[in-house]
Amino acid sequence: MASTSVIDELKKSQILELLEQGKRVDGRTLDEPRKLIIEINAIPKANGSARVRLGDTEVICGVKIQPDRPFPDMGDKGIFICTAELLPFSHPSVETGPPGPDVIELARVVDRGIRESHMIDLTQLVIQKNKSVVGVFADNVVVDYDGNLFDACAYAATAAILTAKTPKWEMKDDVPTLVEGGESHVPTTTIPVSVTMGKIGNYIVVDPNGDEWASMDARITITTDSNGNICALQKGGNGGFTFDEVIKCGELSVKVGSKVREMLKQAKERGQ
Amino acid sequence: MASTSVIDELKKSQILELLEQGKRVDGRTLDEPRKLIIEINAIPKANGSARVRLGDTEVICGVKIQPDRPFPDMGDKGIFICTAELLPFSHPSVETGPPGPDVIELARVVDRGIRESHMIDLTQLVIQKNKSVVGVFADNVVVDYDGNLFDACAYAATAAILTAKTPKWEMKDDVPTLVEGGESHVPTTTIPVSVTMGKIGNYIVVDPNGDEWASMDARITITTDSNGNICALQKGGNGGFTFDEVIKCGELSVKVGSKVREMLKQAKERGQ
Amino acid sequence: MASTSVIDELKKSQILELLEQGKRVDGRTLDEPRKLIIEINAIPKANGSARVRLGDTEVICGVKIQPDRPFPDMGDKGIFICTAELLPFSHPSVETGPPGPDVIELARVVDRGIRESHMIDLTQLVIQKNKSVVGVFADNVVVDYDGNLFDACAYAATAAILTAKTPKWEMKDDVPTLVEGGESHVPTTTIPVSVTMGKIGNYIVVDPNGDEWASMDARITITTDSNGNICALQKGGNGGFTFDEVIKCGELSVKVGSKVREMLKQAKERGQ
Amino acid sequence: MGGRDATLVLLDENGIRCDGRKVDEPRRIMIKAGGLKNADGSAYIEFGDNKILVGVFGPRDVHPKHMSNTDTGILRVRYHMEPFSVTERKNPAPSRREIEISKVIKEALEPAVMLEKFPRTAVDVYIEVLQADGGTRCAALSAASVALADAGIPMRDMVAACAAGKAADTIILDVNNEEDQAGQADMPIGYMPSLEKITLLQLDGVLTPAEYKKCVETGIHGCKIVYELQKKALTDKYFGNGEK
Amino acid sequence: MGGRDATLVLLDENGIRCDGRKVDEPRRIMIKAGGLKNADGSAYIEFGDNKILVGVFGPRDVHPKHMSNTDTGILRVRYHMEPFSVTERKNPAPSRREIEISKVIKEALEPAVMLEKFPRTAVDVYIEVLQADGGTRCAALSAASVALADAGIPMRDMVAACAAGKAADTIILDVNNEEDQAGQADMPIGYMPSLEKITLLQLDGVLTPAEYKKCVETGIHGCKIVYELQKKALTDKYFGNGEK
Amino acid sequence: MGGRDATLVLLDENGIRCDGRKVDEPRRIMIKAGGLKNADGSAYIEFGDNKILVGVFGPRDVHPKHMSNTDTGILRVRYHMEPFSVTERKNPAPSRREIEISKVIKEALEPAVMLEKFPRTAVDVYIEVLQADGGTRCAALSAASVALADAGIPMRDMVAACAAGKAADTIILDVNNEEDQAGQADMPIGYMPSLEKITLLQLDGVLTPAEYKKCVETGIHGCKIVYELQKKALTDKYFGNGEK
Repeated sequence: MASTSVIDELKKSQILELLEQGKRVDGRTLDEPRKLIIEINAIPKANGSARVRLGDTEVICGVKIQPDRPFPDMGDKGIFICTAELLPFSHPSVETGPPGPDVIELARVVDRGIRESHMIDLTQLVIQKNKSVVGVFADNVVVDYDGNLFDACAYAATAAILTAKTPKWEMKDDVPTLVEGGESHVPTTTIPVSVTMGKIGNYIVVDPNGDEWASMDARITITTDSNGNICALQKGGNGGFTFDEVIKCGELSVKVGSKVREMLKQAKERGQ
Repeated sequence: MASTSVIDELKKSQILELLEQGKRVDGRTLDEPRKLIIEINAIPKANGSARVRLGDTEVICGVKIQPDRPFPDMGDKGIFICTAELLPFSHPSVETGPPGPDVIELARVVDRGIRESHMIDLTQLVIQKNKSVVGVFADNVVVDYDGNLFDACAYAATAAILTAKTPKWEMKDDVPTLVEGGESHVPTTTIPVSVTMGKIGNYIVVDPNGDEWASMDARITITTDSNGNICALQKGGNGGFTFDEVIKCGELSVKVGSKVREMLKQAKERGQ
Repeated sequence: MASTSVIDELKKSQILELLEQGKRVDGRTLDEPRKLIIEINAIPKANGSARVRLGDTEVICGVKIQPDRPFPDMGDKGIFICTAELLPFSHPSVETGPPGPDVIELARVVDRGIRESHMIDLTQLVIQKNKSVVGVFADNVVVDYDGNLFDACAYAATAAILTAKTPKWEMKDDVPTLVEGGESHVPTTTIPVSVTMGKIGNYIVVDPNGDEWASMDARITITTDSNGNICALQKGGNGGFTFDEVIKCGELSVKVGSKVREMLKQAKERGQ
Repeated sequence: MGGRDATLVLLDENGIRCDGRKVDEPRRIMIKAGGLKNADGSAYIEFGDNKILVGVFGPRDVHPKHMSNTDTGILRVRYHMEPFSVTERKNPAPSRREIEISKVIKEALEPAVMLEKFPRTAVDVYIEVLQADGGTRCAALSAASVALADAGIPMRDMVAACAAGKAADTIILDVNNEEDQAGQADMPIGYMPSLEKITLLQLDGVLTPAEYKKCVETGIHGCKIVYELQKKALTDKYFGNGEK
Repeated sequence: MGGRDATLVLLDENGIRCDGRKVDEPRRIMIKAGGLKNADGSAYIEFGDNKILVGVFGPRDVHPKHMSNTDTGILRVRYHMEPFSVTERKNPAPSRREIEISKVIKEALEPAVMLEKFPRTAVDVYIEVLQADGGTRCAALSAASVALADAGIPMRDMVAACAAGKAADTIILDVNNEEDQAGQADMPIGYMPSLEKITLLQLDGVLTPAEYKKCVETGIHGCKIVYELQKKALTDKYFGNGEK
Repeated sequence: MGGRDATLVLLDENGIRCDGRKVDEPRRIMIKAGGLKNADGSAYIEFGDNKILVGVFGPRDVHPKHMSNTDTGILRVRYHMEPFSVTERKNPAPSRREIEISKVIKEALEPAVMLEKFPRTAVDVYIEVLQADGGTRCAALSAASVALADAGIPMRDMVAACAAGKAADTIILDVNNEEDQAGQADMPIGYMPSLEKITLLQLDGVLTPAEYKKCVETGIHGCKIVYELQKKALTDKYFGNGEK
């Protein structure tokens, strides 16, 4: 999805021409994300799940919660792992096989956005210190691709975690054992929201769609928390940003993020 | 071994022409398997072993028996694992490297035929419940290829298991420890027999040789147990069977299987 | 680094012509290794390290020492593992990815030279018998290639081990726990020295450089210990040696090895 | 067949199964043609609690070239389970089981697809199991047929699939997860109803020859039920929901 | 950000950090152009206790061919840590972290390298971390720019890199390993000082919008310090040590 | 050399070894040329309790093409142990040990094979160890030579192989598994008896220079014994069993 063709060049000219008039190919303003639909509990057998549509990009996240051994030197904390995979039908160019650098970066950026916000209170996910902790695994699968997987995956994972129920385990004979009726919500402290912006020519656009993604010079993904603070950031693409652009993107991420956060809050309430 | 060439097309016409006269390329009747030779104890250092020739197809199976950890939720049962590998000199087209889908299917079908018959009484292979059990590993290697590896591997594995001796272990200081002089036969309850049939045109032939294998439209492998019941089945190939053909194949598998079972019984007796 | 080109053929003729006059391309005598420079403690954060230049071949070895589980049936011995990797900038022909047979052989020959000399007294590296032992990991990385990696890696690993300090661990609550102030030298008993010789035409040259390596018919690497005994040997290359040549190489390895051993001893003393 | 749960009544005195079904009654089945935006054809199936998405690309070029066939098109099938689709989180790498099922489904579809019309090209069928509940391969095969038709790939017939099996000494249709774990036999069947050909057939578990015959008959009966739902899914998409 | 060590004073009452630096002071930096014998260009950097070697090959042919681009050259970057470079011996196989950093550094260098001058070829940048001490990606990126210049690859500007961050509620320059583990935020920045473009930017940790702005400013300040040392390294190699 | 078993007497007062052999006596050796039906050439060897099958294909086309050499044929050797060939079941994936032995055997055979007669092609030698008992590489190399000859590949000489070693302070011929585990040195030798060239030579364990010389001599003596059996195997196949 990163190769450049003659058609891409034509599209890019057209996109740039419109931007000079303050317009985008799909009629949005520059700081307007696409329509976001969050369906929770799409996979009832998972501990939590969400199906997210961001324009024509679609992602499903399933959360599995199960006992695990803690990481070394982290015996007083639960485990959080977030993955991402492009299903082969999500775009004709997707290949099966081990993930490439693009997908590895995607997964790691989504993971860090959630991790660095301290969204999940991992200190509450200890079954027995140094021996057994609770692992929260948020696996994203991309069903349809139309640009900006970073935000779509982040929203799906966040919604799935916000609505997930964790079973309770206690140690019995050195084995973590399920406690009947001990279900509760995953302990969370904040709602991180990722906002990805593309730079096309000298314009910054929020939530680039597939055509914009193929045309942009650089991108930046900024995650903010419920306090409006910035907690994670990743620049990508083979172009650069000016200082002013980087500051402007920070402001955009707070502004756009607060609107998306409202939708995630509503999803959480539907999951009560 | 699945590619189609002009020569394969010519061979197929010739095979079909003969079948219309009720004959096969190597002179067998349609429901007649090739000559089966079972040599037991071919690898004396293994716990059990057999070298099987089915016509010009040749397979060696070695059984290794050693303590292992039980599968989760299966702490009261021993482990049985059956593998298959085509040695690179078994046919010019064999490639080294990780097994492809053909070989994975072969191993899994042979494994299931033995497993689903409950041939090995896994409940007798427990050293300490939930902690340590006996693992029976039956590894098939194909030495020469001339069609129908399913049956050749199944017979080799079955003969090797029937004649294998298992050491005895007891837990000492939480470690499974060999008990001197505790050797006994692997506990078995039945003798499963796999019978593979190919469909060429509208003819069903038992035990297809290499040329028939390359010409056939579809195949079916049916495993029966000592009671004459059907315990495992796998259809393969890019053609289909009618209902009547499927029933007929079931009957053939019982009939042909009972003859092969006599040969496996004799092999077992030679191993006493 | 093993492919043959027209240029290689020309170089080989030139090298042979010189050898017929008793000379080598870089002016050395036939039994003379290149200038050896051993810098110890190049990686201060490792437990031991050395940077070795053998002519224009350069290798860094870092030794990490950490608790590990013993190998089965070796519960009364520590672990020693030696690896080798060609960094991709060490030569234009090096490819990234899993190691090929050349690099695997390199690592195993260097490992065996040290292991078979019993250089490290592994019996002193036991924390608790059968439970926890000390592992000594000597990882060689080739920084620049100009032939004879065998000796350069062996000298780097030997110097790094000779100057390494091992922490001390004791078992506490079944976990190996660091004992403050318990550092000591890795217990060693001898100084193994590897000497690699190439056969070009009918000439035996010590420490072949890159051009000689590409031209030679066969090679032999012989490791001797501090007593002047031979403790490991590996022939390589697609040519053969006469009996007399093999004996002569043995003698050369003792003679050249004793000089190199003096340099390793000096490196050890610098590390006190 | 796994260990048996002593307390589970697979079939009660009135011939009602543990999930309330009769012996010859399939689980709730919902098939939808289309749905994916980037695939050339697609389908979604809910079969009991199974939830499976299938996307099809093709006919399209084959890379690497040497895998193509100058005489015919090739069919490639990948069956894959999401990490969250099963009780214990699944490792994302393809298991040997998934590789075998991919092959079995491929060989079940090949008799139905007119690959000879597209030499040198490939048709790719990607099956993704979002939620698994026993019988995924039959549900996947049924959805794959619809997705192929949705992609406009010429076909000789649909392949409909359903399992039969044995539990409580009775031949039953459409074995669910509990019946598979605690039952006596499971026989997945793929069937082309118009051409009357069985293109997928497997069996795990012990059957007498008579039960074997009944099991195949029962499975084919189930396939015919699925077949009607496949046709309805395609009709609904291409001719609207008027026809029911 | 990892767990905090209660006894470590990150910033004392005089504004002095745990390693004796002021808040806007980088660690000791030593950059050397050249050094490797087989590479087309190379550089060595010591940045605090980081020790990193970079070698460059190219422009050279691309294998396999289909990875080349007829319109432009391609840049390939591998960031790799030696097994002995970190406290706990590292598995030699590339980790997901190393793959991501390779990509981030590649995209930070691309705006600076005139790849369009070398269609169909590749420039390979190999980064080897001999000893790691926090901030390896910035040190690696700074050294990679020098190695590219040393290889004679035409460039629009150097990319200089340095991290800023937050510890003890204060924005600081060049976060060291202790500050990264116990601190509040780490923001690596790559910057082209002449073109005034930020080409690498990441952030882990929580910052208010005001702190965010100050952090970027602080990081750019650090990049400019590194830039001078990059120029000096190249001058020293090509014009001798006379200029200081 | 592994740990020593205190109770095992490697050499008794009469110079008899633990398996009843004299110091210069090899184990029972049986070599058979041919046997495999699909290979172009093959051989089977029993060497003590070692049981090894070798199959050869070629000269044949090389895939992928870029691995072929326009000036000469190439030899490819795979040494592989069956999972059941050793005491503890072996993982089927090739180990680093197997990769090294494959390379060592390849380089031991290359001086004997007239590869220059078959440019652009490959000769493949596949070695499968069915049962291992110490000294597999020598047994494998000896059988591989016979299999190459059986395939009609032109050769300059046979490569015969046998190990010598040291146990109980004595140089002995053909080290068995117990002697390898408990002994002092093991030196596998591959030798072309007519051309008088050593093409495989390895050593693990400590020898004085004098012992080293004696060890090489002893090994060559063993190779000559093996050489006679190799010739006999080929004669038996091609001229019947009349000659003994």
